[in-house]
Amino acid sequence: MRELTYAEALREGLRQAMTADSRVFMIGEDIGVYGGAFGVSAGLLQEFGAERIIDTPISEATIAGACIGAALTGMRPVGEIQFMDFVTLTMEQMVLQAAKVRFMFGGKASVPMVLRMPGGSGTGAAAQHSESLENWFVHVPGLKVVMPSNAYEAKGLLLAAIDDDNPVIFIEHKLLYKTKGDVPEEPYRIPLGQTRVAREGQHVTVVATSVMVSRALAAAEELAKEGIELEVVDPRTLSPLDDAPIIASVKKTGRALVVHEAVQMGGFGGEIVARIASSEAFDYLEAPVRRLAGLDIPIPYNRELEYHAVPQVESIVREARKLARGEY
Amino acid sequence: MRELTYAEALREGLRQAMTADSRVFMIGEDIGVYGGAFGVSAGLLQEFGAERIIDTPISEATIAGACIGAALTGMRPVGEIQFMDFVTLTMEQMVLQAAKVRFMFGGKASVPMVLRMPGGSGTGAAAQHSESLENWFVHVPGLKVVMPSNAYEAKGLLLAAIDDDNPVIFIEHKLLYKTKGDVPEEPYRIPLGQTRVAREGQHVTVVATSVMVSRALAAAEELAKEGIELEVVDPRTLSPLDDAPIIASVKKTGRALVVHEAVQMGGFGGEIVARIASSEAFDYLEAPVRRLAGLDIPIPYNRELEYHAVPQVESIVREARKLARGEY
Amino acid sequence: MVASGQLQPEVIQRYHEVIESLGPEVLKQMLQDMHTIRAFEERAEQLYSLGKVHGTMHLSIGQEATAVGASGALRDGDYLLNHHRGHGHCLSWGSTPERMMAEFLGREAGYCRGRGGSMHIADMESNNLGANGIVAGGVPLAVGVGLSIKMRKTDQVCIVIFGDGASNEGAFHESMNMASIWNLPVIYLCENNQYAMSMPFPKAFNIKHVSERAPGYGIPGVTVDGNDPLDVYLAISDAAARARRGEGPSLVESVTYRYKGHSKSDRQAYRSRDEVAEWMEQRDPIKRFSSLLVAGGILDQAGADGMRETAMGIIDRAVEFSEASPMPDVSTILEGVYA
Amino acid sequence: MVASGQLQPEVIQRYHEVIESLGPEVLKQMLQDMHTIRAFEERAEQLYSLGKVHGTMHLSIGQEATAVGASGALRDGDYLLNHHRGHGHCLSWGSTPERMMAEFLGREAGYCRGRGGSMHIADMESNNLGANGIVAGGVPLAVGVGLSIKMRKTDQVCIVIFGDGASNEGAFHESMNMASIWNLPVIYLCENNQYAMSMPFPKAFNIKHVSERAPGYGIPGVTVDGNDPLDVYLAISDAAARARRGEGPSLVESVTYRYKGHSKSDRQAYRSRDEVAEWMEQRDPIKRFSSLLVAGGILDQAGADGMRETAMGIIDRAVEFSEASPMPDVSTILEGVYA
Ligand SMILES: Cc1ncc(C[n+]2csc(CCOP(=O)(O)OP(=O)(O)O)c2C)c(N)n1
Ligand SMILES: Cc1ncc(C[n+]2csc(CCOP(=O)(O)OP(=O)(O)O)c2C)c(N)n1
Ligand SMILES: [Mg+2]
Ligand SMILES: [Mg+2]
Repeated sequence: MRELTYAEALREGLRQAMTADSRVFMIGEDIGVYGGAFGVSAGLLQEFGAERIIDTPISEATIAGACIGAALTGMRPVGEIQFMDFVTLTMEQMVLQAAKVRFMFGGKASVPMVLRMPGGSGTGAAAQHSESLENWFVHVPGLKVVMPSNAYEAKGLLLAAIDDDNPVIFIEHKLLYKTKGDVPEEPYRIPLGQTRVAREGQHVTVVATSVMVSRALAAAEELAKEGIELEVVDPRTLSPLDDAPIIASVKKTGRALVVHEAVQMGGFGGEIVARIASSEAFDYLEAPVRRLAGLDIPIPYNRELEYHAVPQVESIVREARKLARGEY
Repeated sequence: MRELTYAEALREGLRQAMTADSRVFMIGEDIGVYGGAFGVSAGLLQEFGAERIIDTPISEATIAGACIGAALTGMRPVGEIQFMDFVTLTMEQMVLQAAKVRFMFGGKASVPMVLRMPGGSGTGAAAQHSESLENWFVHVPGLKVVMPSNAYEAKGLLLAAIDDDNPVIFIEHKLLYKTKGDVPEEPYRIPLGQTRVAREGQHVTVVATSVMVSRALAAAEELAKEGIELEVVDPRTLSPLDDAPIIASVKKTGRALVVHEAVQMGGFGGEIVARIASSEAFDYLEAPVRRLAGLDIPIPYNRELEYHAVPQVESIVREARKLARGEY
Repeated sequence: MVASGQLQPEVIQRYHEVIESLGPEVLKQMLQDMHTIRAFEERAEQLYSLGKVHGTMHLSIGQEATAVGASGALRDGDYLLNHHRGHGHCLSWGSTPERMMAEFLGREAGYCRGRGGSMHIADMESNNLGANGIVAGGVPLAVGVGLSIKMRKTDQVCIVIFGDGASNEGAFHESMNMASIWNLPVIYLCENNQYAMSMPFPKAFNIKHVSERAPGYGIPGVTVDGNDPLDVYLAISDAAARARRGEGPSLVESVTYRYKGHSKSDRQAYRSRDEVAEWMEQRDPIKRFSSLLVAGGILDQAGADGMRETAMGIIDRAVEFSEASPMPDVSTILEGVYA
Repeated sequence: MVASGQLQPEVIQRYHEVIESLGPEVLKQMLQDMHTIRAFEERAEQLYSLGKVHGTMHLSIGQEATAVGASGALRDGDYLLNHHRGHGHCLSWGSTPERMMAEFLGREAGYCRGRGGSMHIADMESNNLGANGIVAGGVPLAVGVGLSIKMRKTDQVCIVIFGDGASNEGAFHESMNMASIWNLPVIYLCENNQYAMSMPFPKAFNIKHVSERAPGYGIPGVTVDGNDPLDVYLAISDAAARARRGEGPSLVESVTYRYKGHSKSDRQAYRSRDEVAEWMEQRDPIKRFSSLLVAGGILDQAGADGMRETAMGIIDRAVEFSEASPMPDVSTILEGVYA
């Protein structure tokens, strides 16, 4: 099959959605001539014109608001927040407006919008350009939260998100944009709310999100050499969360490690652990359920510090090995 | 001892802090003549003047920013956000500025500020005035998060928060403002980061926050009649989290129920469950660890729906009883 | 316009013209609507005291002229983004007192199935996109509605209503600028009722009129007498015409006054009784418009007096309807979060 | 001021006065500082290409006059809130090239112990409260700094620097209004370099000058030639004097131009080479100021030429220092989150 980068896969998804449906448009900072800070929309201005690829002033709250207003009145906007960090400026709009209006108005309004944004560290951009805030949105009923972990997932999940009649927070990862993978040319959808088992194994269940999926898979390769088989599970949509495959996996392995880049304290890992610990998998647990997550610090600029601030292949190997060997 | 309401206890704490230290001042919407939306600052304008009880325009982001700027330059501001919901407008300032500058500037800046706000439902104020967003802040290194559960706690924790050299998110509860309790007159501090065992019991550990502490205590009274003894644990500061007493309690009881008002999905309960599930208490668990939290919906206006949207004494009784009886 | 002091001859001329062009029936209906709004809110307040309505509410008593003048200048199909003090706007936009009151009483038959309450009346069918509990919360949405109109190439307009207090939120600034650079069909209507909760206008602004901010976005800004429905009508008509011509947004500031406390827990220590009394006596929008119509021979005194009763009757029926209609069933509590 | 077109005689007069009053040594130092800033950034760019500096950086090459003019007009003890394109401001505020460059290289000796990098240079000891990676992120803080000065009753002022793009963030609006109503000693300096990343000023604003927004807050707004350090100096001096007199904030817009791409990943498809060339040739701040000083007899050509070399020497030493200083130890990674 044809290989595309994650960024190209997203662009193809956007192009196909916009071609198929004139209600779909893009809005954000520097998405036109510049092509987006990470190049995702490169060329789309030329294809669709400035009316549908809308460059905005630097006003994130109103980018979100513009999406909400347009979605309420029949359009299907795709907003771009240049770095996930800046979504902090849109919290009122996304949480008190986008997520609430449907319920608050008695189930009669709908807000079919996607807000895309790149999260994560690893580019030396320091504390204000490296946030991983997905769990904030997971904590907000009314929003859906998607985190594609590779190029194939990116396109399929983006098309499904654009189809969805709810506000979807679509979190890309800076380090994935240039990674390649097989991507079918035709439009395809990966339904929101379906957890994927990315690798089967019988010793330890590793639940990983976004860039951590490939790190977990790399760790699994390593450990396979030692005879330890990881089962790597990727929720793909953090909300709604399809926990059945996670629970089934833990029932099989009896051991679970949850890996994410966001800081551990108050993070999404807690949700996963709590789902496991209150499920029927509880009785099958042979070891404590462990989390491996970002350190509880802002992301440092210095390369080596930045590297050590979040889980890497080695640390996943180390943690999973300990779990498998009963060292917890 | 003298009884005060929670609001009065807070006011006394504010008054004592302002009297003792000229660097302490208050800033927020309608905190002057109006006395604050919930009356916490009533009379303080008369006592301290408009220079130290500062009424602002409706500009939440800049209320937060004003606190940060003042704190960076030698003052000790106490900001008020009228309803916790509106803190959504300050996320960039609190998360990317207040929480980050110390680390990001190499440990040299400090931001000694307190941002007070009332959270929670129960007043018929509907979806945009009833948020419980504490876990967002727990997820941000650099911030501290405090949730006093009664009048005594309110004053002692507030004075400690004002003393603290870090930005502190201080979350009050609307339904507690009028509740009374014994409050010493002299200033006293409850150190941040010390979990409290609010009631001892040997059958089930209930970890509860804010208004849920008194509901858990009421549930404990109920269940005591049936011979089920709950141990009620109140973390008081969600971040930093003193988990040792929680783990010790679960080692004793073998059963844990985490109760909070915030919606369950992605909530603070996950953090508590994860702490328990990865600790030495794991080996002592006799039942799955359960969460009882707000339903995953916005808070409805209708009284009965609102009541059923969050944990109440009956539902705590029900859940704790099931846990105690091994029905999970 | 009237608020700016002396009446210029052209203004008087336009005023005469508008009276002519609207004709007696519309003018009478405007007055009737103002009565209905007031009666509705008075009854809501009463039901609140009786404990039948809970939560809080923000009454617009004294501000009825702005609601009636503004919606009178707009068409079916236009969009409304409303704010917390928005009962009048809903009613003049066409919401029924029945379903509004049912919402206040938390009933399934309410506009929001009892989930929203007084602060969140919305009616998607009439393009009433909802009142907002967040100060300036609806203001950024106006950009999206404007964009959507532009992309769908209709001649709709969007009116977004907010208070003087809301004009100091960052959202005001961002939205106004974006609508301006893209020439969006948006009318920004600021109801300047002199206070934002307890904050008096002069303490929150270093300018005389909110409309002075319009030039900073390169758009027209006017200040009108918000207690005169015709003055509001004229300004909104102008703004709508401009918007429909594709010339972009306008800012209209309507100067008015709220008689009641900010919400249900306000002791009003921030203003004097005299000040309130003066507005009620000298500038009450209903009294004034009533006198105008009587003086102009459009209405006789009996007709004027009867309107209050008509309004009360409408509201009686609304309350009856609401009290007879069922509460939501708890089993439906999870409904409506996701589409 | 100069940017506004023809020079009025009073303006020329003031210009002469400022040259007199600053005296040759200060004027020469200003030029030297501009050279040092440029050399610093050129070197930083080079180190970036060599992979020695990572992450991203925002160069202010072409904008040096604003930095030098602004800090020249302020005093020790005043506060600086800086933005992402802020290396020049740091240097002219007194930060050492050594510790700045060490920060760029991620060293423990850097201003932020290598935790912050190019975007976050801060130096609490000199009241440099830090550069900001968030557009308009520092703007709300200015209110707090202003309040703090007022409460501590000192005669300090706070200057907060941001770009044209930042002027469309809600924070601009809220902060400006609050500083105005409380008469805070804040100087809002908007560096209008014609672009916000790829967004040209005329597409993001429906006005000619950012300074046209000042009247909406009841404060003075001026537009100056940001490529002339003296024009900037004069405007900031006026604003500072006003602030110290307790008369409140001002908005100064300095019109300038960045020569380099927005950050390290910019292909600059949004502007023409000719446009860039024109600014570089016709309005380069260093060339212009250098000629002025030579023409005025304050400097001879050799002196002017030597400044570039002096600057390079300063930067050489800074790089040497930085490369010789140690990286942070990974064991210290958790330090500095909490006080
Ligand atoms: C973001 C936000 N801040 C504060 C509030 C609390 N609040 C509700 S209405 C109000 C005053 C609004 O004043 P204005 O905009 O002038 O409208 P008015 O109430 O006078 O009609 C305040 C402070 C809120 N609902 N939302
Ligand atoms: C809130 C926020 N939005 C977007 C960005 C990304 N960004 C960084 S600088 C910049 C352009 C800023 O333009 P301007 O304020 O004119 O400053 P300049 O870069 O031209 O000096 C953008 C969009 C950011 N850092 N923060
Ligand atoms: Mg008002
Ligand atoms: Mg710029």
